[in-house]
Amino acid sequence: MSTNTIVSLPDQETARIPKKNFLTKENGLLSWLLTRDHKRIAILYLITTTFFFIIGGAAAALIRLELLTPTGDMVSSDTYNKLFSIHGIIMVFFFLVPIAPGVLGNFLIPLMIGAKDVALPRINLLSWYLFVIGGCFELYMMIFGGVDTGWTFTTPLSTHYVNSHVIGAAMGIFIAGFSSILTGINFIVTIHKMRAPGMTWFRLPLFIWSYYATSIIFVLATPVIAISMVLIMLERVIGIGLFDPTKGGDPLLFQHLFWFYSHPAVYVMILPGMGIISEVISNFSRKRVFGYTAVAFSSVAIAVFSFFVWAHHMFIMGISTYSALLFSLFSMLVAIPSAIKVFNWSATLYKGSITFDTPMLYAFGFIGLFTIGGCTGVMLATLGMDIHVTETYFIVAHFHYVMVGGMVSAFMAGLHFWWPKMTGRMYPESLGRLAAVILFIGFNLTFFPQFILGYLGMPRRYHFYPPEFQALNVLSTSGASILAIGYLLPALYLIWSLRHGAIAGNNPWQATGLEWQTQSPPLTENFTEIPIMDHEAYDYAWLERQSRDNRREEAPSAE
Amino acid sequence: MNHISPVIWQFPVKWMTNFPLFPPEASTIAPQMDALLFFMVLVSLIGLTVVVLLIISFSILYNKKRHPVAEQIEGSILLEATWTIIPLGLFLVMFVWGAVIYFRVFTPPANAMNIYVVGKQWMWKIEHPGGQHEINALHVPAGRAVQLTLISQDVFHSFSIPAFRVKREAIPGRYTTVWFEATTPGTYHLFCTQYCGTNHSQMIGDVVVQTPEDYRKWLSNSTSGVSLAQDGERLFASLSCSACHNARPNARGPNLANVYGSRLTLSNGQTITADEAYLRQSILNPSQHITQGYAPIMPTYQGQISEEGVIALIEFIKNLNSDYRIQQTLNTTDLPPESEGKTPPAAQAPAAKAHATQGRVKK
Amino acid sequence: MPNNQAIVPAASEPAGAGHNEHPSYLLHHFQSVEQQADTSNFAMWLFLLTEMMFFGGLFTAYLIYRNWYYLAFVAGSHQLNVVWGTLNTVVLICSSFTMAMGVWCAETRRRSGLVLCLILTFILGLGFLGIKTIEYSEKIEKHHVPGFHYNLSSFLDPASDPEIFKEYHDKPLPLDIARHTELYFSLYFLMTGMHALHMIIGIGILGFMIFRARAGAYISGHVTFVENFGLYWHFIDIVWIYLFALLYLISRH
Amino acid sequence: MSEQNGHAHTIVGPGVYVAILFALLAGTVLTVWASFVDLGFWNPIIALAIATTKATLVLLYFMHVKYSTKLTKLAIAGGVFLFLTLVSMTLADYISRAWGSW
Ligand code: HEA
Ligand code: HEA
Ligand code: HEC
Ligand code: CUA
Ligand SMILES: [Cu+2]
Repeated sequence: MSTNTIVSLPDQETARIPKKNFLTKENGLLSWLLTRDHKRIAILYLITTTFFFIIGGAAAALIRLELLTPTGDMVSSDTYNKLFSIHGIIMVFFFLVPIAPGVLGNFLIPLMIGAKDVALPRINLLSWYLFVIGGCFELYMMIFGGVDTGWTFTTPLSTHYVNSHVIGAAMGIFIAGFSSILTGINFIVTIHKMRAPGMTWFRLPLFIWSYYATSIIFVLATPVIAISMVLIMLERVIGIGLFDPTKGGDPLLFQHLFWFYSHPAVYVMILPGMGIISEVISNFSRKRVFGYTAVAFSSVAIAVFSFFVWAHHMFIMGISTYSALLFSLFSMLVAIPSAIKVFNWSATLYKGSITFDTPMLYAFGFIGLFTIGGCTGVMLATLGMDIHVTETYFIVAHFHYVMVGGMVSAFMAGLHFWWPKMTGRMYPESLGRLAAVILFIGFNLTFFPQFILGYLGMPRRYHFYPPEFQALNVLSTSGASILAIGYLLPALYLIWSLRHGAIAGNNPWQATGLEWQTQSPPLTENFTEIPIMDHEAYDYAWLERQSRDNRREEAPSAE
Repeated sequence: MNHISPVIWQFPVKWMTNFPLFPPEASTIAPQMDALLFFMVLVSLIGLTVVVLLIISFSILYNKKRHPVAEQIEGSILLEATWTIIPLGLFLVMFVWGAVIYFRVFTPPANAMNIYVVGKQWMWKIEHPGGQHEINALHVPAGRAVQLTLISQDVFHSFSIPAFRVKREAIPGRYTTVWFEATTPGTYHLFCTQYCGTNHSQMIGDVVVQTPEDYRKWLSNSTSGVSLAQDGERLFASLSCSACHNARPNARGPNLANVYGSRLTLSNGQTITADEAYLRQSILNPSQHITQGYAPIMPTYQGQISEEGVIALIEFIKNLNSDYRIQQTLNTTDLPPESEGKTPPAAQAPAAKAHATQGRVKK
Repeated sequence: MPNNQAIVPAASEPAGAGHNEHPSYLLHHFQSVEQQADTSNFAMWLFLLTEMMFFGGLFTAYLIYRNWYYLAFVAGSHQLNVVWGTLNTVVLICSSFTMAMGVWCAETRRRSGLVLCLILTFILGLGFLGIKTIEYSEKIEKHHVPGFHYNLSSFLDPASDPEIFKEYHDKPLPLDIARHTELYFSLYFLMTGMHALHMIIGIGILGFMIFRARAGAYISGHVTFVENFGLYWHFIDIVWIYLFALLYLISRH
Repeated sequence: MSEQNGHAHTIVGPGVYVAILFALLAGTVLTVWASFVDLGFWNPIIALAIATTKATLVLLYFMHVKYSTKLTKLAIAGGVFLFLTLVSMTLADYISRAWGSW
């Protein structure tokens, strides 16, 4: 291997994927559907969330195609509205929220803390089923006509004025919410109670810290959206009046409840990414993360502060100016821990020994895009500015920068990073790098013009738009097609690599986490014996010592 | 370049010649908003540049080829404190600056002229005090503060004029206000920015800013002949409001002359300013706030008056600045026979005054 | 969080004593019984926190609307029967007590005591629901169910409702205020309904537990399931304590 | 394996439960009685104070929080805090809406 990578693969001639591993343990569909193995559940999540991503992505593709021309000549307004509603609902509740905890969290948390499984394996399977049932409601809703409320379900529009399948959509979200709750409970309990001997809190990988923070949000915020979805359904079915201005209800109350969940939920969508990035940056610069404690605590700080800022989505919606002030101030504060993280990651590179493997490229992409998205988030949190840009494409650009540029990039980084662990095989490195670059370019081309559009005043959720905005929209659409290639490429080569990838060995990245100390793919019970953690996280010196020991052990037997 | 298909060629030409990157600044608040934007973009760019520069330079300096062995560094409290405190300071500056602008946009000056806006799926209905009605268009004079009082008849809408950098939600069941002072005559976009159902994207219109002379001309050409207040007066009579609010000593309801803008004492001892929102509440939910000295006998008119009707009534009440006006109203309306002309209006004036001041202190 | 227990009664050793002998209820991925018990206990607590936030949304709505429509909420609250409410509170507190005793019996390995306590809890729970049904049917008769031909006459003309008038001598409410009583009843039904739903689920699980306990489960030293169910049951009790105060009591004047 | 569960599982006896039962019943009687007395402003406060006391008793003894680990206590405190945040920050908006003309 050239010097610009740290991959160290076993000798491909002799290497074999271990016969006994969690994938080969049992066979047959049923063994998957009834599994309690966290790793298999992770794979189940990977398949289902990818499925939903394709649906959401297809909706996005249609949205972008439609916006090529200002006159809305491809689909009707109703269809357009259904497209972006479905896009938002699927992407948020059925793709981005479950993906990181469901796939990487499930797979890695027990491995990283040296446990045999998550604390409540049955509950874990149950949460996957709840997720699937919720997803079925959404599919049902889409097949029988869709929903056109936007993902925010603004009352009284969603309760009294539209006549699409709001109840089906709300029911799906309600059920999927319980899936999130159970996953959150599971992770918190696992992290508290299942750590291997010697694995103290400050020896945990930062990945674990950020998933812990995510789980706090899951547990405490999700029930509030559950109740607000119940209220929406009841309001539609029997007209309880809580959100109905003609009965004296306040439609804004719904938004309070909705955003009490949905703001923290946006951090559910970024915190896991931050955890992944910490791992990746550390590994590919061969350095302990700069300021471990600060990064660890900033995850928790983000989770805690995220609960105090929800009304920044309602600045001009009729909340009192005084509370707008309060919420704006808190939004400024919640941005600080993110800033700390970004700077600490950058500082981690200092005096490192950096290589640019695919995960690292994604990680760099993440930092840049997340910083842009985050800084525009701060602009939105600034009261005066929000008046002008709220409900415009500026918002759309902001959140795609953090969600797609941020979290999806981070997920791709994670997926590539742990792919050898999950499957035992490497993906093709050069294609990987290519895809990362395509994704970065396509992404910026898609969403940067939207900032300009937004400041020009183009409202979001617009099917028709004034012709002078067309040029920028065409740019954006062309970017989206590049973006689509950027997603299709990894999908293809990752599937290819399942068969033909190079055999990875236990620790192709020479990473320090416990998950790399076991075989790839791991055994069903993860470790042959429960490991003992006797060093700090990211202790590359320990790793070197260990591999030297290993080599010495091997050497005599070879002679 | 004509060897490229002219059909395709026309698109880039069209786009390049009509390719705005920055919205026009057509109100007094716009430059202030843009200044804030530039400040924030600058700060963000500096932040971004620092981060990107760090990453790039470290990537070059410490890539594996050049720097094969990493040096472990724990962290540095001093550095970390720096990059906590500096952004915090910058963010706080943004917060204060933004808050100042927010208050400016939502606090109309006292002399602003008021225009009512009613949003409904999917159109904007605009009511000028002079009785000019517009749909999906708004004419305003340049150089004059204009206050919009918005309400929605059904769902949330949002009244957005990007060129003015102002935007305000029209909420069902509640008035909201926003104001602006247009500076440059011209025609600007008006959007509904809050998603409101199927034809949300067609709930658009034009804001026409005119020079004061043109505006005056427009006003006189498009008046329907009946001002909003006169409309209200008619309603006031036909809904028999005047049965109770008639400025007589035996009137069952308080005198409404000069009530707008005054401070009222309620029966529970609270005081409240009679603004548009209060007047609206008094008509639709009269029992919510009972004026001191009166019985809660006023019936609710919820469901009986349209939002435009309420606006007309409010405009009428706002313009009631003397008992004389009320009595004028009385003369033009058919009162129930038993109260008709029992007491000559003139004789009642002092008593009515006393009555009227009950529970009311002029601000 | 049901970690299914061993059906085999009373294994040989107290929990965690044997070094190599793993009690059959110890799931494979735990190191010790204690770890397992701790884990499910903590998980149960987290679940209760989510339940609390779930009710939190309703409490928020209640407080906001009570603040806005005070008079309507007072009038609405007068429609509730404090006697039934108090009785129900007592019933629920007693059931909480029997449940706590049940846990104690399980911990001290008293099989018949456990079965008795569970049955008592079961009966008291049913009693609570029975009383709730009586209350609900009163509301249904008076057309006080929001959305279903909601009827305002008890508020516009309190004298038409002699029983309640006797007690409170309410003045007639003006129409616009009276209309807001519908919000009160919405919240009343939502909050008590959600609470009742939790009771029903609880009673279902209780039935299952009685069945198992008679067969000798839960007294082998591994009482997690009973304990966790106890937590759930007490939590429902706490919710009711607040509902009782908010819906029945604080608006009596 | 992390938190040291050194102390054994405390078993709370029937004596305590009976005492708590009576305290709760007494609280119920008290709060119903208090609601019949017109204390004006104080009525809701007293009712909620009694309810909170009762809830605390249930939490501490029936639900064994008194004998639980710090972790459990912390989790409960966090949950209650967040519950109060939800209620109070939402209510803050509604109350302050009446302050100004916005
Ligand atoms: C992953 C998801 C995610 C994340 C992480 C964020 C992060 C942030 N968001 Fe975003 N947001 C969304 C998803 C997300 N958001 C979505 C989906 C919506 C729209 C919902 C809808 O209406 O449909 C939205 C909308 C939204 C609004 C409402 C706009 C409106 O509707 O009017 C606001 C307003 O305050 C906001 C603010 C913020 C802030 C302050 C952050 C902060 O957390 C960002 C913090 C990060 C940084 C600040 C970057 C790193 C910092 C540095 C590198 C320091 C250097 C910089 C300087 C010194 C300036 N967001
Ligand atoms: C995780 C969240 C997530 C993700 C990943 C995305 C991904 C994308 N989004 Fe989306 N978006 C949201 C969350 C997300 N979005 C939300 C919450 C809203 C608000 C909804 C609302 O207003 O209610 C929104 C709204 C939104 C809008 C605004 C609509 C409007 O307001 O009118 C637009 C417009 O450009 C857009 C575009 C895109 C694009 C081009 C992508 C691209 O990144 C997607 C690229 C991926 C693919 C293209 C799929 C890959 C290709 C295939 C799988 C092949 C199959 C495809 C075909 C057969 C065509 N999104
Ligand atoms: C049955 C008699 C009656 C009728 C009819 C009536 N009102 Fe009133 N109105 C009252 C009384 C009594 C009050 C004072 C008590 C209160 O605030 O409710 C009042 C208060 C008001 C107020 C608040 C002014 C203040 O000083 O508090 C306004 C505004 C008002 N009425 C407008 C109207 C309008 C407009 C109509 C017709 C559409 C109308 N009223 C019809 C009896 C009446
Ligand atoms: Cu009205 Cu959008
Ligand atoms: Cu937010």
